[in-house]
Amino acid sequence: MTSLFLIQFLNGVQFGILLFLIAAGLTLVFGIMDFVNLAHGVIYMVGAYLAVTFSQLTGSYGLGLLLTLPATLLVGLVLELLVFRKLYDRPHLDQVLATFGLVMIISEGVEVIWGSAPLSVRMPELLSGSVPLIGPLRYPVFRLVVIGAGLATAVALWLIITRTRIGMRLRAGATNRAMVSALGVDIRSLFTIIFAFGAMLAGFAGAMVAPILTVDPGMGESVLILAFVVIVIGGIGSVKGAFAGALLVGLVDTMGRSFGPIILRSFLDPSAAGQTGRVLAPMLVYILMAVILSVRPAGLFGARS
Amino acid sequence: MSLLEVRNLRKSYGALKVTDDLDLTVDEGELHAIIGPNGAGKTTLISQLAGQAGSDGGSVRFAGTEMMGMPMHRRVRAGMSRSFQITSILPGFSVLENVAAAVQARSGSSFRFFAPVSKEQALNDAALAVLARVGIADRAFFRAGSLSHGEKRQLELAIALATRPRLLLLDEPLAGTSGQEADRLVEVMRGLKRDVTLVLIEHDMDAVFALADRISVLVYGRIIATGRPEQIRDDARVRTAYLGEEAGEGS
Amino acid sequence: MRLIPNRAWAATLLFTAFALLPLIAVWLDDIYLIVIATRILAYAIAALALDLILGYGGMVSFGHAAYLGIGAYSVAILSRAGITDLGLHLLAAICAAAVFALVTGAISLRTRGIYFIMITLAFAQMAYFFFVSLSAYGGDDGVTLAARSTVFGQPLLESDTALYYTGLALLVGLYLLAVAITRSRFGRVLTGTRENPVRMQAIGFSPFRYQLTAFVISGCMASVAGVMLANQTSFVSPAFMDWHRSGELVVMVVFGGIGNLLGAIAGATIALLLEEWLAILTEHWQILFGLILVLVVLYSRDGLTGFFRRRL
Amino acid sequence: MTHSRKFLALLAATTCLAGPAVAQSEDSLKIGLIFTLSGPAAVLGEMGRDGFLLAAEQIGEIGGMKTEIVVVDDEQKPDIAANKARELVERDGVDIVVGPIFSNILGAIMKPVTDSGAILISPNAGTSNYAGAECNRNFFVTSYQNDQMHEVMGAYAQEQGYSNVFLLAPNYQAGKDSLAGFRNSYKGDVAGEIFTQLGQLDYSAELAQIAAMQPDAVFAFMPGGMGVNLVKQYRQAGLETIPFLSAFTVDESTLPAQQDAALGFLAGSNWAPDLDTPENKAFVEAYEATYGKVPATYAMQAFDAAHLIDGALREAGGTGDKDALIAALESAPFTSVRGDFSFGTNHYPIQDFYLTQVVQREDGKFATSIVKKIFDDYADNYVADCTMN
Repeated sequence: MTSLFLIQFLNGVQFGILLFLIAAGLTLVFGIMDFVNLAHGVIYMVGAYLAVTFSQLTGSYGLGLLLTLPATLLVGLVLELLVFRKLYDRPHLDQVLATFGLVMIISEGVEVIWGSAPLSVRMPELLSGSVPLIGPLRYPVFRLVVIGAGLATAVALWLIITRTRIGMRLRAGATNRAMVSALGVDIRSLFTIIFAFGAMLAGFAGAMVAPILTVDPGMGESVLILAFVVIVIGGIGSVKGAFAGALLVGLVDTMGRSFGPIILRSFLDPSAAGQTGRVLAPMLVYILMAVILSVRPAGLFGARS
Repeated sequence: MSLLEVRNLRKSYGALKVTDDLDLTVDEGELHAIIGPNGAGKTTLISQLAGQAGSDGGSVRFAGTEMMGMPMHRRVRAGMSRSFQITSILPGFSVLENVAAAVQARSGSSFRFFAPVSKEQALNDAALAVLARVGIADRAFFRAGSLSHGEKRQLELAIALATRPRLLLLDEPLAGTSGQEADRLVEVMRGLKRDVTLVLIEHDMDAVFALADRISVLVYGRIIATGRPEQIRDDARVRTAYLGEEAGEGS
Repeated sequence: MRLIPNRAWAATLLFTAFALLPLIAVWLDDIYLIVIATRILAYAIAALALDLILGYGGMVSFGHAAYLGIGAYSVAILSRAGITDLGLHLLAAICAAAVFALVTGAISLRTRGIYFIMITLAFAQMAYFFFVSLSAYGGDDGVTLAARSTVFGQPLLESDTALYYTGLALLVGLYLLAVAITRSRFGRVLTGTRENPVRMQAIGFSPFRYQLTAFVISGCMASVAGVMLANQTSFVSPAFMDWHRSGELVVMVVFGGIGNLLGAIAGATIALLLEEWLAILTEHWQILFGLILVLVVLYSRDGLTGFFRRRL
Repeated sequence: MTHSRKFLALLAATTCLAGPAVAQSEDSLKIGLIFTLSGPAAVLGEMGRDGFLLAAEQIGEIGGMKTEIVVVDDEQKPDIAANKARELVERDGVDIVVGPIFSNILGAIMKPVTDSGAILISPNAGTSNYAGAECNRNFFVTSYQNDQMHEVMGAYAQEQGYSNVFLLAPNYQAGKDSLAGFRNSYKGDVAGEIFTQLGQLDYSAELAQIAAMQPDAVFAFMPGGMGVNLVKQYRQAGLETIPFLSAFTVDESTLPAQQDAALGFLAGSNWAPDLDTPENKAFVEAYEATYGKVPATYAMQAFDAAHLIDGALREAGGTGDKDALIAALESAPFTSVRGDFSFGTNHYPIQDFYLTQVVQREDGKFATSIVKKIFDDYADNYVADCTMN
């Protein structure tokens, strides 16, 4: 039983790390530029598709991944210049409408370019094995790599934000955007950097997930909702909140699905436990968010109460 | 007879004591001014009394009933209203509607869904009367957002008056008003003294000494002196707190 | 408000156009137009309901499709229990929606901004997964309705035109109700709480009570749209309350121009007509539709009505 | 006076608008295809459409009649599908509607199509309710009754003597039907039965439980993207030593993405690209030549539907006599690519079922391959409850 718990924990952490990579860009963009970007999910999907194409072109997943980063950075830049730049001072609802339109354009565009069949990337040979954990249980090496890469990115992001000049500007922007621009910081370029950087992070998450999950036109949407749940639980604008929120959602979603029925069985008869477990499982993440928001209406680390 | 009794009122943001065990008594019918250097905690005090900001302790008794813990909207209904230092009006509404909304609050339930409120002449007339008293009746049908800063201060006062309070807490009503508008407001406040008790927070010393029956001096969250205007003017402690050290010894 | 004269004119124009539509459909010999138009009416009612709290109350509910689902399932559940009368279906839908709105609204209204958007989404997702688990009603496969609701025991609604005119009557009725509400004492306080909640407290109103009441009214109105939709497609499934549908409702209201009840109806109508016509043009119609949305936001301040108001 | 009479006529016309559109003229045939052509599952709808159009192109004039085919996308949304179906029968006046892929869409379009008198032929979704009590004279299925594919694997598991099988399916109606179908023919006990979230991406939680329990075999029903994820992660978790039995999880629509991760996995099916009949060879070659992809059951069953319509129309002499057409359809007057094929009294197919296995063909592509026949002329379990007309 404990081994099952350990594996579930690792899976939860891995799913959480993945969500963090997506949520980090989203919370920065939202926290600092007060910009609601529904299109963030499709950028994650575009990253996955680019990874598939580049891996096929170069014949190696590693190269494909590396090429995907600048490519999604470019996608972020283009979107920022064409659409987002004109919307910064518009109300949230206009931003929702515009980015909702972008989601339709990009999702359908992906289907036109790559077709609608699910694609996948061949796992790189040296990472495709699995590591013995306890007794018969094994854990895929690649997922450990994902956890490692995710943690490394989180630490790097934390260092950038707390130690570097650009990081200082990011934090200042998050607390008081008007003041930062008043102090002569070129707010426009700061926004562009944040946007492109956020897009690259989402693209990186997409590329990393390509070998594990299918790459199909619907992958952006389910992740988008979870990313918003994460940044809301963590508190808008706080990367620390996004990290905590992502791990929390990752663990609750994974552990809840497997241990929920087991816990329920202790006080319900098996069939009722199974049934309620099945009903509650998909709701867990949303129940979690509703509870947190009703207790802390601005999220755990709400920068803006 | 005292209308407002504030006893050991406390509030601190972390280690910073903003309101430090403050006592204050305001008698019915008087205009009680509160003066003090910037950062003395005047606006925080008003917010605490009005119920907008919470308090860490102490008691606020208004006309015999304890107000501590009561939300702002119920204190207003009890007759204790306030105006804002930073103008806080309904920009999208017309000037008349801003004031009519305040009149509506005290004239029966607002859970009425069918009769058009703009047709309720009683509300409009009462609102127009208050606007006239404050001197911006000619602006009644303009969008409140389009008024000048001074006019917005007059609207701020009109809205507070429209709640027909027994005690009115005025937070720097003259801030940013030009001479002519300021004089107008001072006259209005002088006229108010008859039928409402006023607590006036103001930097304009001429207005304070012209209007106040009694003055309290607030420094670092404490009332250091209370008395008639002339007593306060000659009080050494006030001068040191206000005019700095050398002025204190000089007299 | 000088707007009133031409808004009343615009409203009569729009509703007369809707009223004449069946005649035009026959004249064009394309009776299917009525089927599309009935669906438009249902979504127009839902958009109207949402705009009441979104445009006037400043509450961006991203879970309003839940009320569509509640309305639709009221029809399905009651019909299976043998109750087929339209009036009872509407009553049940409204009561169920009121309870759901009261409970979720009371919790959601503790939050602001994006947090309010997400918590309303969360409650709608919970309702969605609840109905997915209702295997008695086909789970997520949904359930076919044997027949449409009856009026005074008679299957009058079986004729598409009768259903259409019932829908139109409901839309006009709810529109007039919504206009009355926005202009009533309650409407003034609701709009005030959107503009400046602290000022409203400072004159003696507790915003929470008025926002929650508006939230419940809006939920009840939207459930009427659910009853219409169930009768229109004579099929009910959790897909009616998917979060995409809540997003589409928000898009329709913003597309039409928020804070303008006619705008919400126009937004829903034009959005759905675009979907129909663009789908005929190309299989990849979503690209064109997305493009139109982006362009409308970039080049017209407050949606379509803003666009038309400046041009007329 | 004339003016007002014209107006009254117009008014009268608007009040009694229900009822079928005017029937098509005798010699022309109109067919409506309704498939999911957008969103994540569009690949299945495209295969169905391509399979039907390939047959239509080969036949030329279906049933010897001038043929017009209208293709419509149901967007995998039931209420949109219901309206599009009405559009096909009322506005376009089609005689026969072919589709859909998904069970919830079938539920939405059944009433509008069959009530209007048109014939509905489903090349994929075959829910149990329309095979049993709610069977319908105007409704035919050229695929299978949903439970049958799972019963094939249940029978195989029983035959192999597995005593402890782990069951996995998504938490929706078809998922529950699938595990029920499996248990119809598998009588051993079950190590675990898990319903995962619809559209779930990550199965590490479930795979860990499988690894912990070490069952004799795993039976999974995970269509589309879910199947691709599960199979890849199953292989990555090193579980390929445990036999992987499935239905609708490893087929030609998901194998391009699963590739070698699915090698050797088993699936129950009514067909495989290498099924040894001349019609099947011709169909697979033509499909691969035209579309460059290996066809899956979705394409094959739509291909058969076109030939069914062709044969029945020739026998009934056109669409004029509805009863004759239905009788002709019931006799299944065509040679299916699957070999022997006939209809039960509930208009659901009676056909052979096979165990298939994933292999890599010489041209490098992955496909399922026939291992052995499990059921011969196998009918569904609901035909008894159907009291047609």
